[in-house]
Amino acid sequence: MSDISTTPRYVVTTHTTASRIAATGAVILFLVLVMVPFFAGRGLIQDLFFILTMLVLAQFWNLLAGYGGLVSIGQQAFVGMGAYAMFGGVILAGMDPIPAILLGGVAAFLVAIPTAFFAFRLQGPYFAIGTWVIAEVMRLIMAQVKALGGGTGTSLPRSATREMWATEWIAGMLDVRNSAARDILTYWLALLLAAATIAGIYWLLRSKRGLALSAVRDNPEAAKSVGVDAGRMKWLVFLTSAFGTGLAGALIYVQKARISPDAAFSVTDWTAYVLFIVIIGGIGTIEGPIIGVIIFFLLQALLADYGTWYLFTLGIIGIVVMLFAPRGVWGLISDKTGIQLFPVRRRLSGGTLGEE
Amino acid sequence: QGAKIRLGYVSPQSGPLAAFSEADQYILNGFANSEVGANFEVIVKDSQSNPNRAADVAGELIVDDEIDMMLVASTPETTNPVTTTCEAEEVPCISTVAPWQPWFIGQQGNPGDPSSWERFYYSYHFFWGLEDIIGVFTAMWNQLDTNKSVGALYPNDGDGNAWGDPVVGFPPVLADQGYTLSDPGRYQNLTDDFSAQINAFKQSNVEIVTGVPIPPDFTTFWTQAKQQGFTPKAASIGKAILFPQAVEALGDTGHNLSSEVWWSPSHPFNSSLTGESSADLAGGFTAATGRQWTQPIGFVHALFEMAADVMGRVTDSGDADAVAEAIAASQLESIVGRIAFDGAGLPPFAAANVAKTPLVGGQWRLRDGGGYDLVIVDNSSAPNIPTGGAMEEIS
Amino acid sequence: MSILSLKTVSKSFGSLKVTDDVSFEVPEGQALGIIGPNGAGKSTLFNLITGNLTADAGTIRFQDQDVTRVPAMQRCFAGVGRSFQIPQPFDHLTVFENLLVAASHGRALDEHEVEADCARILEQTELLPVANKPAGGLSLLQRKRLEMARALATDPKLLLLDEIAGGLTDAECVALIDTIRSVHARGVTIIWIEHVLHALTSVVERLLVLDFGKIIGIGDPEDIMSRPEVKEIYLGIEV
Amino acid sequence: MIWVDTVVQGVLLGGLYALFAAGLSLVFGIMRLVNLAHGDLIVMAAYLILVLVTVLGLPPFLAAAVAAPVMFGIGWVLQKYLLNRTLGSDILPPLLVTFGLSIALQNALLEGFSADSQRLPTGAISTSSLEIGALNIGVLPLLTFASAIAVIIGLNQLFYRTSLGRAFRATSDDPVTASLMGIKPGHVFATATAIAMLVVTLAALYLGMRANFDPNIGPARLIYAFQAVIIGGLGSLWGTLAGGVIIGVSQTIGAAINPEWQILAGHVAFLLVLLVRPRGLFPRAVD
Amino acid sequence: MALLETSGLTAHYGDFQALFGVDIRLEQGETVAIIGANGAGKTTLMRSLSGVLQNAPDMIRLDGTAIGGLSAEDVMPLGLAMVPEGRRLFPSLSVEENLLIGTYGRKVDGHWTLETIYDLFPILRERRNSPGTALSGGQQQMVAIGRALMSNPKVLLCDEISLGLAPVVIKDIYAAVPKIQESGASLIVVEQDIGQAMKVADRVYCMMEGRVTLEGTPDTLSRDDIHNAYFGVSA
Ligand SMILES: Nc1ncnc2c1ncn2[C@@H]1O[C@H](COP(=O)(O)OP(=O)(O)OP(=O)(O)O)[C@@H](O)[C@H]1O
Ligand SMILES: Nc1ncnc2c1ncn2[C@@H]1O[C@H](COP(=O)(O)OP(=O)(O)OP(=O)(O)O)[C@@H](O)[C@H]1O
Ligand SMILES: [Mg+2]
Ligand SMILES: [Mg+2]
Repeated sequence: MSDISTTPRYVVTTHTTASRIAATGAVILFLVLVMVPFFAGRGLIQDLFFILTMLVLAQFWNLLAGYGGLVSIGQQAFVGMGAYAMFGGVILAGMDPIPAILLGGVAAFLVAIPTAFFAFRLQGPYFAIGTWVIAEVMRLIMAQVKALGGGTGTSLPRSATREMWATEWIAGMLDVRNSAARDILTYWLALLLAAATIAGIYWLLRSKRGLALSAVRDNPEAAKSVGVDAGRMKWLVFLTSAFGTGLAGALIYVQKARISPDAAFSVTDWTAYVLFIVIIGGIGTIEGPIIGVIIFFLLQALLADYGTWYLFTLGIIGIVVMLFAPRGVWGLISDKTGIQLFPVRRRLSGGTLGEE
Repeated sequence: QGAKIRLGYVSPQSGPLAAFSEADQYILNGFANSEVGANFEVIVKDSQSNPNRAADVAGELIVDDEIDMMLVASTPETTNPVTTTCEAEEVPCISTVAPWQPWFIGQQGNPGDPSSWERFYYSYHFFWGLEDIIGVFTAMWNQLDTNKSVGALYPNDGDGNAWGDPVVGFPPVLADQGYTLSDPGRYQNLTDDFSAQINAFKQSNVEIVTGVPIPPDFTTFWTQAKQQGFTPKAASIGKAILFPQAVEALGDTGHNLSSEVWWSPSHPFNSSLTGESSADLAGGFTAATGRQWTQPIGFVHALFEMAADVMGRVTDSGDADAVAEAIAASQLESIVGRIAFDGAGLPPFAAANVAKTPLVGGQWRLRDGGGYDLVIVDNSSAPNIPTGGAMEEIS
Repeated sequence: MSILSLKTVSKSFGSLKVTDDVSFEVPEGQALGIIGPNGAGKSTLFNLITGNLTADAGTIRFQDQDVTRVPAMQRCFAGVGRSFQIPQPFDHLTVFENLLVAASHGRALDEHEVEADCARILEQTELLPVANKPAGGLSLLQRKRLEMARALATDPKLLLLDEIAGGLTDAECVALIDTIRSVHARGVTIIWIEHVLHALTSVVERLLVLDFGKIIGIGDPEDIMSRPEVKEIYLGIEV
Repeated sequence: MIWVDTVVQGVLLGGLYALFAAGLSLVFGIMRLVNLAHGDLIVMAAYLILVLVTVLGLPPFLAAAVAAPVMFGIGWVLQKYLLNRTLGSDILPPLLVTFGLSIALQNALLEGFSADSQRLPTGAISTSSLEIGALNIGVLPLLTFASAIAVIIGLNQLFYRTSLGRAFRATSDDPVTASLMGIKPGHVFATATAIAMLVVTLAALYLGMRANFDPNIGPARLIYAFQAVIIGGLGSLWGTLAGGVIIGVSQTIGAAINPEWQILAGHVAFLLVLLVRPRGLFPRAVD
Repeated sequence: MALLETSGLTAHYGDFQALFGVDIRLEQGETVAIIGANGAGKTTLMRSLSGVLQNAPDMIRLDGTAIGGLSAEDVMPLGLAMVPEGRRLFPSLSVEENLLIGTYGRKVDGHWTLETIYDLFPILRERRNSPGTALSGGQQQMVAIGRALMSNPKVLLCDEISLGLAPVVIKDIYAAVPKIQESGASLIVVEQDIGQAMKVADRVYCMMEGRVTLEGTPDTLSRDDIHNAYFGVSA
């Protein structure tokens, strides 16, 4: 082993040409997105905020269901807890909303521990329903917290939103109104969160834990026999996605500035739509949720004014995609072209294998 | 002039609250065809009865459509997220069809701490408040001979919490007037069993029931109460029996249920926009749609009256501060009565942002040949609105 | 010192007792063969040793630790590696990645520390040409090799091989025997279930015969094979 | 006495939940199909009954009898041509397809019937009650409970006494081997869903007579139905009844303590049962 | 024309090919044994014949009809029943129900009825009301055979009916084979117990790695031939 590592005959690569181009593209895209507030109007910024935050939720649900095999329909629990913790921090502890977002992530993480302890006792459909019920329980409990508005809900105090960290600086720098500065700030945070989420998940998948996730998905029995700690992988995935979902929830509600239990724990907004995004885009890939969220956004932009018909169409599209393209739009694309923008495959070359 | 004034309008056109918006199209058409309507472009958005969605569309209207003023109607679930957004965006906003307490207090950071409450600078609201409904309900009850024992059905939502609030809600006023209140606690909406409440009411010998449940819950409660042999002399219910369809759902047992009446065809007011009387407006709606009139019609109409009036008094409709000032200075005789933000009948904290409209009490009476009519039975706080009869006990 | 010892281990599936009061020990460094007719409970015995199944009764000790109720994954860390009779590859991973998982998790090392070793094992098991192919598409023979390779990748102290030679040609079998011998020569203890007797006997030092979940003989291969009851039970064809 | 009343009301409420759940239990038990559109199908059936009542002037019970075969057909087609394609070891396809169905159904109903809440005309039956000692037991809740028991007895008879029931159980155990017996799993599943739709029709009848319904109330009831099924244990119909009763009684007891805890108490009871028995109270021996 | 015949039969599990052009044939009244090591593809062959795995229509012919493309529930009524590997009784059904399910939705005339099957395996009559899975392995195997016979098939496929059974039980089970043959059914038995296979079969196919490597009658095949074909190595 040691003599081989001193004279490396074999090379392991994970990159492909497509991924190198994609990586460069991603960096450029990120920089462009950072610059958007300098030239674009608030409409675009708000749309991008929506896309980015939904993308974060979708990536974490995908991590959970697509990679971890944990099909939860209770992600709204973490959105809601994250958002409520942020409100609690601001209203009850007088924190600034921006650091309170972190509090949101931490709170979601903390409630995820007992949730996981319970939910991991359940399998398959029981797990799905169990997580849903737990989210309902959290909604009902938060509806009893009178200090945060109970069932009525509450808004962020005007003073807190006006004097939020860095808004004044942004307002000065970009010469915009306070409300626009707040949009820009939350947008930048969403961008940061989305970039960190994708990078983090990509990193995870390229680490040995990513391999373990695939192994457990393919064959749990064999995975155990080669030393993969399937239980720990489940915890890792569940807690990570709870934390990230909580952060996203808190951020979304900093921007909305108003919360109520029904809104913050909405199964439709925070789980059903996210599910559609992931499935339409392609589950079990990083690219899928990205494509899915764009499709979802376009559908919404085109059809949302048609009210019931919009939702009706969304339901039908979900069914059709699941039946005819279960691997989603990205699945179709990558099947046709073989392109992977976020490759995780380790390719062995060199030695007697030839070819780089 | 040239460019039209841009109004944003958000209401729940689909979803569980859609009944509030059933007259929207009719009102909008009327506005568009009116003389001043030609100066306006109204961009309508559907909240889908979803507070998240309401905030989103408000944002779109402000940012993408660059509206000059926001109009929003129907329930705190719609008005509050929209108003919060407008206030943050510094866009003038007029809202209605939500009692002012859940609207005002519901948007405060800590609703439990009045010292922390702040006024709004761009958001204005016209409707009545809990003190009015309390006045109307007690006046109706006082017409009957009862033991003054009241049972409360307050859900844990914006309305229920406001009604049951120990400071601004029913409890202190009822206590003052010598009523005893049996309030078992805030239940969740869509509860399937009310035996706990019924038992509590029976134990306290309740003869009057009040509350603000959603329609399915009231039906469940009322049916179960009948089954359990609990028949109060009066049941004055907000929200649940607002619409005739909801009362019809009770079969024959809806007879003599009482409710607040904010607007009816017999309200002696005329539109400042078209000159129509209340009866004309309601009749027009029925003629156009074949449906029975409902209370939100007048208020949605008044919302557009307000818009026309306010914008008629500013020179630059794009100047948000000027528009807000003009709203604050309103003195409009509208189809729902006088709208002025003069603080009349309001505590100091809400004086700047809220204008109150008159409120009376009515009872649903079974019509020969099916259906119900809403008959005004109490006008003690607004004597100019004629009554159609006196309060009757539920048999 | 014995690396593995089983004491009165039993396991039933419903009414069927598949492992019936089994006790034996394997000294460190030994190669033990297990034979017995189909359904005798050989694979079940492996599953009990690796922790894929939990014994109903009895104790299993590995390196002087009681592992009877220890999960499979921890037994792997402790040094138990196995192949499955019905190959269980991670279908969506490549052959190389199959080994990487096993090596990095089974030994709790970073991936880059084991890459070279995995490549070496691929060479050794002649899987190098298919290293970058998804394991789901391999032929039966390649799957069997992968089973072996993956078990080796965990760097086991005790290697359990379940019918690894079935269906191999002469030449392939010789290559396999070479591989197993070289593993054995490194001091790895081996337990090998096999129907291909000549392959088995060319490696193992001791032979265990299982029938209906019971041990009916254990000892020197020559000696065991010459017993009439073994001949009858195992080579049914001679009856 | 109040406590007795509380429990009695809870048991009767449990009957309603069991009725909501029985069809779900059948489908879940036989196919492991998590049908998130079950609540919306009940609502759809309620509208169907309503249409028959208003257009043909039928009394609700008769209207339900007319609606039942229609729902049976809808169930058969739905399962055969849509849901069968989602079955498998992966729970996502059925979850997503029925989620989509639920949303589509809700909005189609909204489009067709508006958001107004509706109720089936019931006449005197809805408010009449039997007086037993100090207890008042509503006739309609009693009828609901009795129907739940009748449905469960009926389904059990079907399950354990008929050749169709044998086919249900066999296909549920092992569809591949069942097909070796000449059983068409696709047909068997379609028949099961069709039968579940008969129960759905009955549930819709009581839902519509008991209180208002509108296109959006399906999901709120669905969660109780699922809880009843899961508490009872996969495939146990009596377990489903027990599950419904547990939820119902927990709710009324929770409410008697404080109405704030009413719905929460039902959920907590569910979580507690699962904490102690992750596979429900009466799980199938083999699974 | 053979009763049952395959030509160039292939089978796949996902990317993995399990059968490579298998040609076998079964004549009316004949009993054919298929032997081979673990994983040789015997069960896959049975699954293809019975319609659990689908193939090109022409690859399998029953009485001249192309059935390769039919699914199991359509193949079975044509007169082909299978005793699957591992018995696979329905745990939710009693013994009698397990037998009855063999004729689901069809009336079949022929020798085999509930009574004749109870006569064949009298122990089942006693245990008729127990859950199928509460029986011993041998009794379960009897139920599995009985269940397949209930449809009075022309061809009966038996996959490893002696697997995991005690010798005396195996004897009982194999004692039933001649009676089944007498009833007019033709049989394909998959067997790893080569001795047993040789005893009942008119002809033997040996498979290795998805291919038929040897064919012959029991008396013409030498032990070495079999060993070679079986393991791919000379003894
Ligand atoms: N998970 C299980 N559930 C029920 N029965 C099982 C299970 N696993 C194995 N069996 C049964 O246990 C018996 C022994 O099986 P095992 O796989 O251990 O045999 P084996 O000796 O490895 O046979 P082979 O040589 O065919 O591999 C068989 O009858 C088998 O059917
Ligand atoms: N469902 C499946 N998915 C993937 N591969 C399979 C599947 N079933 C069988 N195989 C593979 O197909 C090959 C042939 O298997 P098959 O079960 O037909 O063999 P067999 O001869 O019946 O073996 P045994 O004697 O163990 O019953 C084996 O390599 C097996 O691993
Ligand atoms: Mg084995
Ligand atoms: Mg086989």
